[in-house]
Amino acid sequence: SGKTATVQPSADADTPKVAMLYGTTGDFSFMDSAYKGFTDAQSTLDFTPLDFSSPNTDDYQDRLDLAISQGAGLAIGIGFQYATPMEQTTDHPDTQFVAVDIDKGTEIPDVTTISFAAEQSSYLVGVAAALTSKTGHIGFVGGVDQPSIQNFFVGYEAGAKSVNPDIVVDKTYLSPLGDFTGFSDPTKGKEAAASMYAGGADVVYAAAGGSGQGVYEQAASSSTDTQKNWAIGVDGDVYNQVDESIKPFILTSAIKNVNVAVEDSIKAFLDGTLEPGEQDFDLSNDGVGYSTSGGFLDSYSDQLEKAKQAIIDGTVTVPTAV
Amino acid sequence: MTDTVETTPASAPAAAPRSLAPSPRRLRAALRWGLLGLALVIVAQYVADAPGISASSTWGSALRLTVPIAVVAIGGLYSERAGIINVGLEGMMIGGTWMAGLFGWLWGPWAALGGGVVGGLVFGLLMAVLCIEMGLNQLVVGVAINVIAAALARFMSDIVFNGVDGGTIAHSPRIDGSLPVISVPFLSGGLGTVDLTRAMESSGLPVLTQIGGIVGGLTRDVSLAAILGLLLIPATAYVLWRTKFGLRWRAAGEQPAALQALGGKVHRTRYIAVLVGSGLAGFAGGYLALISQAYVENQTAGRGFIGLATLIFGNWMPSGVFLGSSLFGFSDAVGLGRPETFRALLFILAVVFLLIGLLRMYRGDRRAGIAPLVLGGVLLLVFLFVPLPTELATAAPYLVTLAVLVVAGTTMRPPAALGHLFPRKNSRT
Amino acid sequence: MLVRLTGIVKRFGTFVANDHIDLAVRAGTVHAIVGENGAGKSTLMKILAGEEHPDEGTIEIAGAPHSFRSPRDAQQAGIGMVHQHFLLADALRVWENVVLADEPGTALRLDSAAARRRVGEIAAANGFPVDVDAVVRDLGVGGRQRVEILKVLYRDARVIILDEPTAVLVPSEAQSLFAAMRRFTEAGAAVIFISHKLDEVLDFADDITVIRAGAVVGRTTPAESSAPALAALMVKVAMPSVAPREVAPGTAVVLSAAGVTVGDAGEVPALDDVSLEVHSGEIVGVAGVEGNGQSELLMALLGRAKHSGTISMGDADITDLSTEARRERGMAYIPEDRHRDGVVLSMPLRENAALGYHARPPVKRGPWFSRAGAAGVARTIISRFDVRGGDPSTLASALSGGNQQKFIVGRELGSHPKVLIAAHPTRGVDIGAQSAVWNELTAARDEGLGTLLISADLDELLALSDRLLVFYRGRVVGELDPKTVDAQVLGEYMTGVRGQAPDAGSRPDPEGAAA
Amino acid sequence: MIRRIAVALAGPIVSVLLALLVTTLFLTFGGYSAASAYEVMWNYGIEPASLVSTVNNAVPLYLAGVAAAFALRMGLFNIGVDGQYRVAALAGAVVAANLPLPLWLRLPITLLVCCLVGALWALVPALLKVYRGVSEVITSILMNAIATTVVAILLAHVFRSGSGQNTGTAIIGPDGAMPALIDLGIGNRTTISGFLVVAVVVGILFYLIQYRTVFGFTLQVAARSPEAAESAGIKVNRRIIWAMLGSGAIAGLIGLPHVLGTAFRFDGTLPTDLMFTGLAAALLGRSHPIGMAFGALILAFVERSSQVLGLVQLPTEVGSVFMAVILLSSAVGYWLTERADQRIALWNAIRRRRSAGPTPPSPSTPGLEAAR
Ligand SMILES: Nc1ncnc2c1ncn2[C@@H]1O[C@H](COP(=O)(O)OP(=O)(O)OP(=O)(O)O)[C@@H](O)[C@H]1O
Ligand SMILES: Nc1ncnc2c1ncn2[C@@H]1O[C@H](COP(=O)(O)OP(=O)(O)OP(=O)(O)O)[C@@H](O)[C@H]1O
Ligand SMILES: [Mg+2]
Ligand SMILES: [Mg+2]
Repeated sequence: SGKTATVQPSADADTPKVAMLYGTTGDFSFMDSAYKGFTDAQSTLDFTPLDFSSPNTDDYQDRLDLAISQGAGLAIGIGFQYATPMEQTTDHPDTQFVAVDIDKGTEIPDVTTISFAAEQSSYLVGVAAALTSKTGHIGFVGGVDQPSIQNFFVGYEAGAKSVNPDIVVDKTYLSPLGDFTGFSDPTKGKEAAASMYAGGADVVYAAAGGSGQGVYEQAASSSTDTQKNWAIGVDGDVYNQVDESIKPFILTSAIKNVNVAVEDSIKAFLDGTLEPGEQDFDLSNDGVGYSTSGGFLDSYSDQLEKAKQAIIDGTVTVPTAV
Repeated sequence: MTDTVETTPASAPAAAPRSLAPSPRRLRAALRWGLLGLALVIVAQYVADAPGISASSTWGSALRLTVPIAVVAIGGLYSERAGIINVGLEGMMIGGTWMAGLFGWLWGPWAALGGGVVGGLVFGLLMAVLCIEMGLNQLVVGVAINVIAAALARFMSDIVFNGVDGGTIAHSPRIDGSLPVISVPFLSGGLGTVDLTRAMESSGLPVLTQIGGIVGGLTRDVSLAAILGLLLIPATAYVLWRTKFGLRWRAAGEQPAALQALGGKVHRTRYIAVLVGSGLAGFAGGYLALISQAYVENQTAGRGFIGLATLIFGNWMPSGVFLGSSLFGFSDAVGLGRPETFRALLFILAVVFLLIGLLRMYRGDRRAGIAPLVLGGVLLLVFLFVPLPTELATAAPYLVTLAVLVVAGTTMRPPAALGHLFPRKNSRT
Repeated sequence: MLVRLTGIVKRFGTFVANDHIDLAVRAGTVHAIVGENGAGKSTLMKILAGEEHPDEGTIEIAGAPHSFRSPRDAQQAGIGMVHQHFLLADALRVWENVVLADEPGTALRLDSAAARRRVGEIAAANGFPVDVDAVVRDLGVGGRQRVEILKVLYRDARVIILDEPTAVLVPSEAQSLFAAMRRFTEAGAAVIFISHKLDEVLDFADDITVIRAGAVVGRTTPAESSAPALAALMVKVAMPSVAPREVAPGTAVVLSAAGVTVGDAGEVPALDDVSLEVHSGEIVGVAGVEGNGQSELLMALLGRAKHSGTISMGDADITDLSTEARRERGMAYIPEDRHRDGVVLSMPLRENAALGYHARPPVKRGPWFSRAGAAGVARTIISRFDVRGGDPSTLASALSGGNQQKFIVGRELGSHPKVLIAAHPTRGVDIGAQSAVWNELTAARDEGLGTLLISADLDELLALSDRLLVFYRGRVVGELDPKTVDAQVLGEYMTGVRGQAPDAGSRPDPEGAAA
Repeated sequence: MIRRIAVALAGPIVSVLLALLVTTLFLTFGGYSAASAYEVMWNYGIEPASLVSTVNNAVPLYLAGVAAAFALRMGLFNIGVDGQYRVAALAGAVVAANLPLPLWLRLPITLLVCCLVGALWALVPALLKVYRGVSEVITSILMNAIATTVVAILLAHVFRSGSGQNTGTAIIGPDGAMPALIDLGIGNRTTISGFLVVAVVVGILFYLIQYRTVFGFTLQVAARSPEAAESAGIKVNRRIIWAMLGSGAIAGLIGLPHVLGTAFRFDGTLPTDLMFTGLAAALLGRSHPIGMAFGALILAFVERSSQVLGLVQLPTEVGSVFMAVILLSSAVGYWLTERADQRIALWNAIRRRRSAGPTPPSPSTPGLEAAR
């Protein structure tokens, strides 16, 4: 990519402009995934990207205003925090809004809202965990004690209990609500997992951003010849991200296709088919799912597919925390 | 009637102790308190139904969580003992994690530790030049280093790590391999011998189980980096109290003019102290990077500040730093464990505080006895009747440290010249 | 000649502190340097000790020219200096302070046993009873000075510079210092000795050099000179003296203490059941070796230390009042350590003039701090008490010690107090300033001020006091009449030889009163 | 006088130039074009909307700076500002949303409650320092972490309103929110928040209390020489408590512009790191009420204008690098200008002396004045 600033980016561009408004990359999950969708779209589609990243938590409105003033035809806001600014910005005739990861059931006029049924994918990895566990004891390490993360736990626990009602599910959040160090503290992640593995859990689901790294490492290093410990990743397919030596311990990952949502929105916008309203990314449209890399779940694929189908059919309703 | 006239503590923390090895009396006292502690742990385990409190995993975690805080605090001790306030520990630690990520990725785990030291040194040099040479306000420089380190780490990651295999703007490529781990032979299974403590821990017999858990946790699979880090504490104590440099180092922080008048080199001493200290803070960062096998953005998570707090908590003494950081590390480990383990810790604290309070009352020091009694009583009531919100566990180390401060409340005695500029002689025209 | 300084010039900015000074010191002699505050004595000595670089001039030691780049160089040439303000690390032990920067042992190990032995030997050989393991913070002034001298002796100094060593010592301590000085000179060393106490100089020096405004204005010997002659050379003022009092002391008690005890439970109290009274228009002197409860008495009277017993001003019991309230009732205080208690060095004189008087007009106007008011007070003090070297906006640190002291005296007396508690009011002050301070104290006395005067300077006590209380181990062991007492008897009281009745307590010792 | 002004201005100017220089070095090293980055930032920064936003965003930074400075002048390092405003902002959000009173009553009460809560949170370190001799730095650090936990618990179990991912308190209606001060009406969101008034009032109060009252004087004395203070009848312990209370009370206001002006509730978007940026503003402005305002404006300007960097494929971290460097260079800048000033003074003195002819050094020493 060219590193020189193009002084007036909007001056001579004749392709439509698409702005992505997000925090900062490097969170190992949500933002990275969205960013991946944005860059993937750039390589296949023809548009002018406007990249609005900011580490601040108080300038969502600013970023939105900036996108409009720069003449963006589409503004994609990453994070539920964009719901309010987008709702309050009523006058945007030349700009279409997409809000990604909004609570299911939120309707904002003139805005495309995309929600993810993270509890559904978590349910499935919960099923996988319960099926794999030999000790009847599994764990969950959450980064920050906030609803979006609690949602993972609720689904996970429900999934596990659907297989084994007596299963013990440990949970630890690395930091309280409002303290985001829990998403980037692999040291604590590792110790939390260590305590669970030592306490008898043999599968630990890490919904902890960068802290998850510690959990994966601990799964590998705490495994012995007699006792194999597993870790479950989140958001992307962690199997593909970790080192070779860790791969054998990554049971599966709960996938949340934020990148797909971003890329699809851009595509729809360019095609002229983007409509305001709710879009739910869930199991039924493969907006969320679980990964099978490594083939550790091959022997349980029937049960997993059955559970998945049951959710899609509505015979099973996964509880949610949001 | 006020009594603001500061009573000087009986032992002056800057004067060399007569002997570095604890006296038999103190050993006996330590043994007594140790046994009492063990008894409490056993009781607490059954009262709170919390096997976690004596599990080897908890104690192993405690050890591993103690190390980075202890090391960064010792790093702070180096510079503060020489009279330079170090608020920049967090930044130096960040520098350490980043360089460790770079070095470790290129040359493996040992280089990661070395890289950590280098990363700390970069900011140590900056601090030394600005504070010692130019005499800028030490708080300003410290704060600035924290901000700069965080910004630079991200900026540099974008340039160096982003795009190379497995690296991102917030993450270095993986550090392959790790430092050897060590277990004690015949006690925790080192060198392929029997693992006595594990057998004890799984025996299920009271007392044996707990001793096995605690000793096993502290001696099994301890990383060489952790051992190195912990060894820094006695090594620092030795340098501080028993070497020529140590004496000059203390003098530079207490009364630099006296040192200079006798021909000592105040600036050189301060340089060395600040640089060594920053290197150690970076080492602590390197240790963190080794745990996650990579540099991860923000992985210091405020440990530099905790180190600073620990340094003050420990009254600028290596032994105090050790105590403070272990207290912190242990409560952190407990907070990360199961909820009932946290309750067990509450129970232990309650009993200890009540005991201290009663002891003080019995000795006639009523006023000093009230705080621990009240606090102990409240904790006991909480333990018995109040269901604790899970969020509280994450604050365990902070709450425990605060409670200990309320009860113990030492009169801190910082180095007398801490924060004072010492201009170079004859630099004025 | 062991030391020969020729044509030394030292400038600070544009100010010339030393102006072509020549000085020659013979081995085996005590060479005194006298001069008023700010004459440039300390500066000259710092040059000799390698702490300052002369702008011009040469230094010769035992005939060989030297150019010192650091104190270390001077030490190697055999020069050691004991500073006017001690340079000791309070938190370190005696032996650590002594061996600092010149420690025995190898690079990786400080041989503390050898160090302690060596320091102990030197101390014993020179008759300095010091506990080498004591922490310096716990030592009194005399002890600290001995540590400073030990530092010099430890480095085998042939030239020992003592900058105002006796200013802080009580007579007995001063005597032992002089004895030690003699021992040094007998061993072939030279002692350079700065003092504002001319009688000491005349008693103990072999040669005397007088400095004024940075230049040598006279060289003499005790035999050829006298105190008035020296004083005339120095400042062209007469020796300080006190005219016999003309106004009789009043009868009203303005300050009284009854059974005041200060100390931690279970320990020997530092101040033990002391009772005393000060009448209006009276100066009550407190004599005693430093550390016998005087500091605690000050703190108790001022309301800064916890104590038992009662303290009253006039009829009012002020035991439970705060320092602020006591000061508002007319208690003025000249502290023992002016840098610590008396002024804030980093503040201008204007703010310093308000110190202690900030809660009343003209400084306080409603909630506001009136700078104009404070500056007015400062200006009054400066002009009335002849404080030199600054105006209200000058930082207190820019004043010399003597002028700082005059400023403090002026501030405290200028408020028209009822009671003055004065500790060492002329410590380290040249004789010109000293006589000014004495005059102020007696003038205020004649106007009815009751003063409690604590001093280590016996001449001062004897000259000013109407009554003299002697403190020993926290108790009043004697009440003496300064007009009749002789130094010998007083010394015996102060050292506890006399007057130690089992519970002499507050009652004046009959024998002492008779003496 | 002119020289004094020149010196006062030279400091910040040199600082900014230094910061530009260092940032340029980094950018060039990273292979970016610094000139184009600055151009883009400047162009965006001076747009009216940006300037308005700069002013609004400078307010919390200014408040944080004043809070830190209030304690610093008593020699206390209140590193607990973060925790104090966190707790206070929650209290403020709850009061502002629920108090059944008209705006003109509700708003002042909200401000007052925030001050009180912030002060209370700061009281813990103050009391521990006075009664237990524990350094305020360590307790403040602990209290910050505890504040996060306490707020998390209160939010999760007591004050949370609504569901979903948003963990905020109830929405604050127009009867509780801060009204706009002026609407410039030149496009989107160009209203200056009423908090500007609050900031100005706080700045004036800070100045009066610290520089003009007897209380401020006693604080200064207690900070510089506790012993002299005690002898003068100033109770140092009380000053410590008051200074921390004052600092905490100001800190309590920091979160309010966001709560009452941006989010209209307390939620996860409350900025968390204002303490250090505020401290940076205080340091840039040398703790002087007006200097700090400039410091806060500069930092807010950089923060705002760096938002645009992503547009031109430049890393947004440039903004944070610049802010970090400006913090340091401000200290260096002051150092340089002070040195230069001293040199000039000395040259002047010597020249004056020379031109006055070779006078012998006057014995009655007005030398010190001459050297000044
Ligand atoms: N570091 C300095 N910078 C500027 N001026 C100085 C410095 N040190 C000393 N002076 C000047 O030199 C003069 C001489 O100071 P010095 O300390 O030698 O006086 P002194 O004779 O020792 O006085 P005292 O009797 O009070 O101790 C002072 O009045 C002061 O004006
Ligand atoms: N850095 C400095 N700048 C300007 N003047 C200085 C400086 N340092 C010292 N002085 C001056 O040097 C003089 C002597 O300083 P010193 O501390 O020796 O005072 P002193 O009179 O000897 O003190 P005391 O009588 O209390 O022992 C003072 O008048 C002070 O103004
Ligand atoms: Mg002198
Ligand atoms: Mg003097």
